[in-house]
Amino acid sequence: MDQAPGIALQLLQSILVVSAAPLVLGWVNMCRAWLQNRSAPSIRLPYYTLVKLFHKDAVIASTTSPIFRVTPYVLFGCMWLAAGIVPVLATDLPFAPAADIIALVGLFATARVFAALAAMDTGTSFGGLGARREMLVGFLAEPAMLMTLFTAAFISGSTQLTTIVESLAHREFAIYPSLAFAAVAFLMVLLAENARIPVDNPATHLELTMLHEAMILEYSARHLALVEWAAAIKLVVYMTIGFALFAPWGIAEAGDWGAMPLALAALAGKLALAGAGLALIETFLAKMRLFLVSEFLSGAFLLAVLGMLTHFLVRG
Amino acid sequence: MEIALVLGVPLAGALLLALFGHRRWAPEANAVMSLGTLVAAALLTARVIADGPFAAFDEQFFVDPFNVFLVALTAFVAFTTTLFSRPYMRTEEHHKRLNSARLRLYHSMYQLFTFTMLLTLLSNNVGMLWVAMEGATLTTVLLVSLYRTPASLEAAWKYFILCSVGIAQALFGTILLYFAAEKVLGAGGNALLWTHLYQVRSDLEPTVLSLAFVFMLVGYGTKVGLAPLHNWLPDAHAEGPTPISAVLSGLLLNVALYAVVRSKVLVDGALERNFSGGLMMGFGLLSVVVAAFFLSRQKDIKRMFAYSSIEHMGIMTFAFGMGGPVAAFAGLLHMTVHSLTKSAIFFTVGHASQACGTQDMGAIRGLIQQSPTIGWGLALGSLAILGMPPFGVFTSEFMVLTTAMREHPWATPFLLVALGVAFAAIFGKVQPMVFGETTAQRLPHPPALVPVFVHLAIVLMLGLYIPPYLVDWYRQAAAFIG
Amino acid sequence: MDSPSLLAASLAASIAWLAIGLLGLIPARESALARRVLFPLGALAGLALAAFGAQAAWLPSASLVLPLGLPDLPFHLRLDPLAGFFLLLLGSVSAGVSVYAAGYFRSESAGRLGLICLQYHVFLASMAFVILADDAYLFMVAWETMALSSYFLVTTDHRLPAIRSAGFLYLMIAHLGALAILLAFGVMHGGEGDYSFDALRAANLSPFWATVAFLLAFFGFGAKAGMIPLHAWLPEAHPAAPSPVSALMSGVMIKTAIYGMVRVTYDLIGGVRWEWGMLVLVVGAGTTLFGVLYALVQHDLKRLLAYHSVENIGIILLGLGMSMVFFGFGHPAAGALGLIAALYHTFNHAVFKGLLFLGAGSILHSTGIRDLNAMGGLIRKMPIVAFYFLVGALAISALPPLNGFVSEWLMFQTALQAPLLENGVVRSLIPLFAATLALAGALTAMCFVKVYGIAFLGQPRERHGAPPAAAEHAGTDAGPMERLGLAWLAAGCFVLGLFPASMLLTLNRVGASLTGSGLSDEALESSWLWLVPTEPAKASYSPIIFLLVVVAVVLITIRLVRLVYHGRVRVADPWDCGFPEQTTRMQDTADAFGQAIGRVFGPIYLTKRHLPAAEDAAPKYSLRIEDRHWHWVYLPVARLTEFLSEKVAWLQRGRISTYLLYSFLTLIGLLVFVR
Amino acid sequence: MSEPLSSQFVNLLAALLLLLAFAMLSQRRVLTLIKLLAWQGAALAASTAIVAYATGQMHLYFSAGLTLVLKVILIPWVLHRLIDRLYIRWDVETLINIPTTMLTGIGLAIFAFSLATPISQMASTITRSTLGIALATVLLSFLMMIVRRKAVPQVIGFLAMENGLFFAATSATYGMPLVVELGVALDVLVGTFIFGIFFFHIREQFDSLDIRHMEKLRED
Repeated sequence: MDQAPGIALQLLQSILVVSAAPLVLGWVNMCRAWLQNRSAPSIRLPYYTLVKLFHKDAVIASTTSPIFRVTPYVLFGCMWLAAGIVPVLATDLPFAPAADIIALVGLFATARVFAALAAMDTGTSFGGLGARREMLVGFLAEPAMLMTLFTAAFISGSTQLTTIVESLAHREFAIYPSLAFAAVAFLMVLLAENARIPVDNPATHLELTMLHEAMILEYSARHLALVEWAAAIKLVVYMTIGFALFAPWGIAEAGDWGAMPLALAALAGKLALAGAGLALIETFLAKMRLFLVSEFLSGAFLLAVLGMLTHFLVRG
Repeated sequence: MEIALVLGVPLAGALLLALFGHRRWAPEANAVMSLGTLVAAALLTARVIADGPFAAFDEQFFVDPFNVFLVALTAFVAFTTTLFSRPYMRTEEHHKRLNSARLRLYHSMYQLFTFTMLLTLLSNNVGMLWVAMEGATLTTVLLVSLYRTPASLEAAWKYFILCSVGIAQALFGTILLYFAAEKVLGAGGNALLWTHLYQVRSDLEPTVLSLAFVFMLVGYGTKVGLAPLHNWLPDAHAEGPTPISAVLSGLLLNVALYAVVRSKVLVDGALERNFSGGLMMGFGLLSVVVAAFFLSRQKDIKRMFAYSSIEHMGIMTFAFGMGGPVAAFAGLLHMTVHSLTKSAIFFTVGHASQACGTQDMGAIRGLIQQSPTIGWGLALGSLAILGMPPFGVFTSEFMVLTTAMREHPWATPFLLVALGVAFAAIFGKVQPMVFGETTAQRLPHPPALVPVFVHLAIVLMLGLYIPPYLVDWYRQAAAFIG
Repeated sequence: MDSPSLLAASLAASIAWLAIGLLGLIPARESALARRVLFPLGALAGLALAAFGAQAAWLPSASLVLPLGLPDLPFHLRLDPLAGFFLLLLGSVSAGVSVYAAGYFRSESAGRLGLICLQYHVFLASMAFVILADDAYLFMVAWETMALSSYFLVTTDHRLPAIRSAGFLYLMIAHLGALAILLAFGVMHGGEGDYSFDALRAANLSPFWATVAFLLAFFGFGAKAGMIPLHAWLPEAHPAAPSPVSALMSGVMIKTAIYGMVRVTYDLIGGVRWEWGMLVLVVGAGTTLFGVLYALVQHDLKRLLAYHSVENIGIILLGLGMSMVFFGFGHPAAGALGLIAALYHTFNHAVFKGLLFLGAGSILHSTGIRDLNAMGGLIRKMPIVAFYFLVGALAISALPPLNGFVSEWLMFQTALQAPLLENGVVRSLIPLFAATLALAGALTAMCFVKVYGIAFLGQPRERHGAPPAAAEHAGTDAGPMERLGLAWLAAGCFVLGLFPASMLLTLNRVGASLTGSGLSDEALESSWLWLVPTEPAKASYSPIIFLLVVVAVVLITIRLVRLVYHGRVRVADPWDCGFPEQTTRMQDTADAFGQAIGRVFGPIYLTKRHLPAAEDAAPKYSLRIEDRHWHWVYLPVARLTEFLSEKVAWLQRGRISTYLLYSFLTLIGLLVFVR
Repeated sequence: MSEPLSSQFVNLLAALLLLLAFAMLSQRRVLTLIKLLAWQGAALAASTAIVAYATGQMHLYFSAGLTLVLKVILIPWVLHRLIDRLYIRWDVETLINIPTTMLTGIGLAIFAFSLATPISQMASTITRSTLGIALATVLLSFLMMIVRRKAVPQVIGFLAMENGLFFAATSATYGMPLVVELGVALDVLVGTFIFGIFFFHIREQFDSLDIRHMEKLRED
């Protein structure tokens, strides 16, 4: 059982991401509050919220079908799985070959489709509206994400995230213009996919603007808790994907247990930086009109494709 | 002996029906005489299969694979048409469109027309061939004007003038042929006998023959309905009684094409370059294209199928023009299947227009509901004539198109466009007639649809399987057409 | 069995279909014979055919000559791995559809059902013969018989003018395509009049004629497949046909066009050129995007599905095109991968599109409506159909771990081989096509969220004040036979999605038999659990593990939640942000869902919108979105034809002197020519 | 004069035939047209008889007799009766004016001569130089049919064309075999009768023999 350490690591890593996700969310909220000159809530506030929600009675809309009740679990499960695939701490992940970057994108797509279906399941005006808007964001964000990942895949010649990370981390330092394009595109996708300003505002329930929140209006208690938690995991997973592609330094190699503390520290540092950056972006930008979102994301898609083309053009 | 029988039965029928054609049993008598002709033709065919080609009556008549197959086809379609004509003409009488005197004319002339066609086919004398062909015009011209309506008179007049003038050119061509042959064969009867001409064809004077061919092509081509000599054809088909349209399209055009092909064989022997083939391909292609574009403008159902006949005669002419064993085979096969399919279509068209009381396609609707057999007959017949497999028309078109692609690729775009346009035109018009809510009434006499389905069944069979003896037959004829 | 006996058995199964069809004509007082006996028998024949085909893919090819057909060209039959694969597709999909049809046609009269039975089985048999044919003539006969029988099936409800015109358009385009294919065979001739495929294979074409043959074949098969701009018949004909027939047409028939393309390009012409591949890619990309974008704005369920068929044909073409480019540049391993991806997607689409059309059929049967705007909440009335439809919807949206994802994954892997190419322009274009594919995949997901959300979820919608049609009529879920058919195809989605490795090996064999080259050895050595197109370090995917982990994680989550959660649940009216007076009309409609896309991709659509004025007493909003191709391609062609026929009519002005003049001038002209 | 007298006679008659053809082309009156047709027939019969005499071919005598009976007597008589019964004696209208027609006719005659010259040089008959004239007659009659507006002159044009054909047969080859000649003659006779029947039917339906009434069947 030479794979046993790998399996253990994989479990450990996914549990780490899942459990730390609300913390990252709390950190982002804290930073934002600081930047906006408000007094910051506790960094543990997301945990309190989850605990509170888990103890409430669930209210289920009478109009819904089983899809509505299954969806939170599916969302949570998908995100958990994603957390297991991305090399957060180390590249030695025995299950990673089961799903490469394309499957990862597919996993996010599955989660999105279920979320949208659940929203439509309620048969309310806001549910449909949210689902429609979410899919409108998704149909551009998803290919942009895929193209970003492809840029990295072309550079490293593989669609395995672990291989990509190993290849990117161990190449002698070189500036990849294509990766620069990809990074910008990825950032835009990250904002859109995680319902962040300027695409969406996670802090509002204003019917004219809300996207993600409109979808989960009918959820309560444990369902809501799972949905929110899944959203937090998603944010962390996206961040770690970003680290893997654009800042793969510090991720431990296969079997190198000694590098683990360093990897952990590097991860913490990167997450802290990224959270702060996110808060900065959210502070400086304003939310866009809905139809500007499609332009914003078309831009992301275009940049990602351009990045891919640049790879070929620059190479030869 | 069989030849005498083949020619004698319809002639006797003509005489008999000239006397009794107005009686109640005349339609049956008509059918019986045609059946007799068919039996005689079958005997003749059997003899040719057994003994091979032969000539008779001082070599004035002869039979070879080429004409015996057309004789059989002619006798067969002439017979099935009488079966169709029986309820059709009775219904016409019932509707007071015809009286008994006209029916007598009709029955008698029908037999005489069969006779002239058979005479054309069997005659070994190129001059007699001309005479019989002109006779075929004369016998049908009164049938076209049978209803005595202004339109039918106009159609008949045009038919008469154009075909007579056309065929007069063919006589000039025949004279030139005789002129050339006389030098080789000497004056007298032998110089016009096709069998003799065929033997000496390479010795005939090329200049004269090329001129002769031009005259014969224009002459007989008028009867074939080659564009731009085709103008009589749609009128005559649309205004005559439907059985006559069926035999005109199914048989007379074939017979005229037969005459053209016979001339071509002689000319090809005399000339080095493929002069006749080129002309025929040109005319064929022009007819196909012109007819296709005419099709989409039609309102009258019979007129539309008349244009379709022009199109198909064009395809055959093109095929014979290309020459070679495959194309000639295809041409012969196309003659057969077109004749069967087109007559079947005219049978259903006849009943359909009687059931709806009009030939206007805009007023014929939903046949399949009133009478599924008429509706299916028309639908399947039209699809067959449009070259839809597994019907036999496709078989010959397959051979023509592939051969054309191989040997004359320049021609295929025209064929492609024409076939496409024709399909859109005919099918676009037939579909609403067959489907939808019906406008049809019950017919006073039950329609004769057995011939329709027999024809279509044969055509279907030819699309999937051509019996070996038929293949031999076609091959021998094709080898000889070259 | 060895391959000759497999061929004979396949032939027997095809003939059995014909015989079953003819049995349908036996006059019966009740439709029970056809429903209870004939259609299930047809399904059995389909299963048998699928089994034979699956075996044949692993055996050397076998041929057979029947004493039918043309004198010089008797019917040739051949069963090789490619044909075997398509027989497998045809047999397995048709088995499900036939079983379903046995339950579906329950309200037809005996006479009509007999006719449908005949046409249906002739349709099936002709498709089998298309696949088995080994000469141009039999191929064409089977090809056109297929068109003809399906035409009659499409026009089953011929009293509706829309259905008649759909049928006309369908047969028209099919016939034009067939003529082009026929000419392509004509170009490929090998020797005097020999059009057996062996002769065509042996023929040595110059690059010019090979390209002509390819273009003709591409046009002809493309017309049947539904690539733009020849797709116009597809969204008309598929909705018009009875649903099992739509399922067969969309699932199998248009795949025979893919078969034809592969057969002609790789096998008969041979020597694939990369320029052809680029053409296929460009057309494929256009077809993909166009299909999905038009699907998004449809509100007729079957029409929407039909546009998705257009899209999926585009995706298959993308795979084929990439394969041709790679082969053309001499990279057989990548080329084989592209071919495999295309064929895999062919099968996948057959299965899930069949499933979706059958699901649509059940809805139509149960509620009598096809308009999404009038549906809603069907999941409560027909939960079983809803479940199967969900499977189909997830599969077509290319979500893991179902089958649609596998083939798209393979396509992406093919595109990622682009660095192999030497030609810089082509190399940088290939990723663009991958981007197209990604975009189309996401749009498809959006579209099926719309379909599923609107049809099955939410509440029944009111339509123009009338009582909700869906609620009123929808009483029943699908019957047992229908369920069996749906379950069969849904199982197919799972099997093809979860066990792709064995299919990959089969398809590798198909590709190798056609082109002589297959995937790398490393790719073939991996175990059945893993899908490895090139080498394990580069890319791999294991749907089983994927599924197991997802299921495990979800179960663990549920277990964990149970640990902390007390489990109390209250059912209440939806909250909806506290808005009072909710009615079902306030739900999103299909049009509303498409409207956003209509705005983003505005210029692609020809939108005719009517907005009510402010003071309008009876305000009415209408939106019609038309296919631009009508105005770009079809109407100009129709007008040109009309113009020409007007000019030609000038020949026939009724005046006899003019006619005589024609004869005269012809004569004089020819005489001048002769001199 | 190297040519024999009979040949010269035939040439003279041929010239007469051509002249008559031109005369018919320019003639406006129906009755005169019929007379001209009869004269043409007579010239044809005479030339056939001369050739028969010169070459001693018996069947040509027969042919000459047939022509005389049919084309000089029977058909003109039938036509006469017809126009008497139908009261059509008035002038004939043409579609194109007569000078233009004549000019075209001259062009046609020249064309026919140039076409026939190489062929007639191959012929061994004494009448060979008349083949061009025969062809010219045929083409002129054709032209006449095209430009005439009434049914009767059209038929006369057709009959004149038949005359030209007969003349061609005699001049090029001393006539066709007898059986063919008989057949052709029968056809012409039956055809004339049918034309006659048609005149009555047309008259009955349209009250006129003007073929402008018969332009209804057309594509529009």
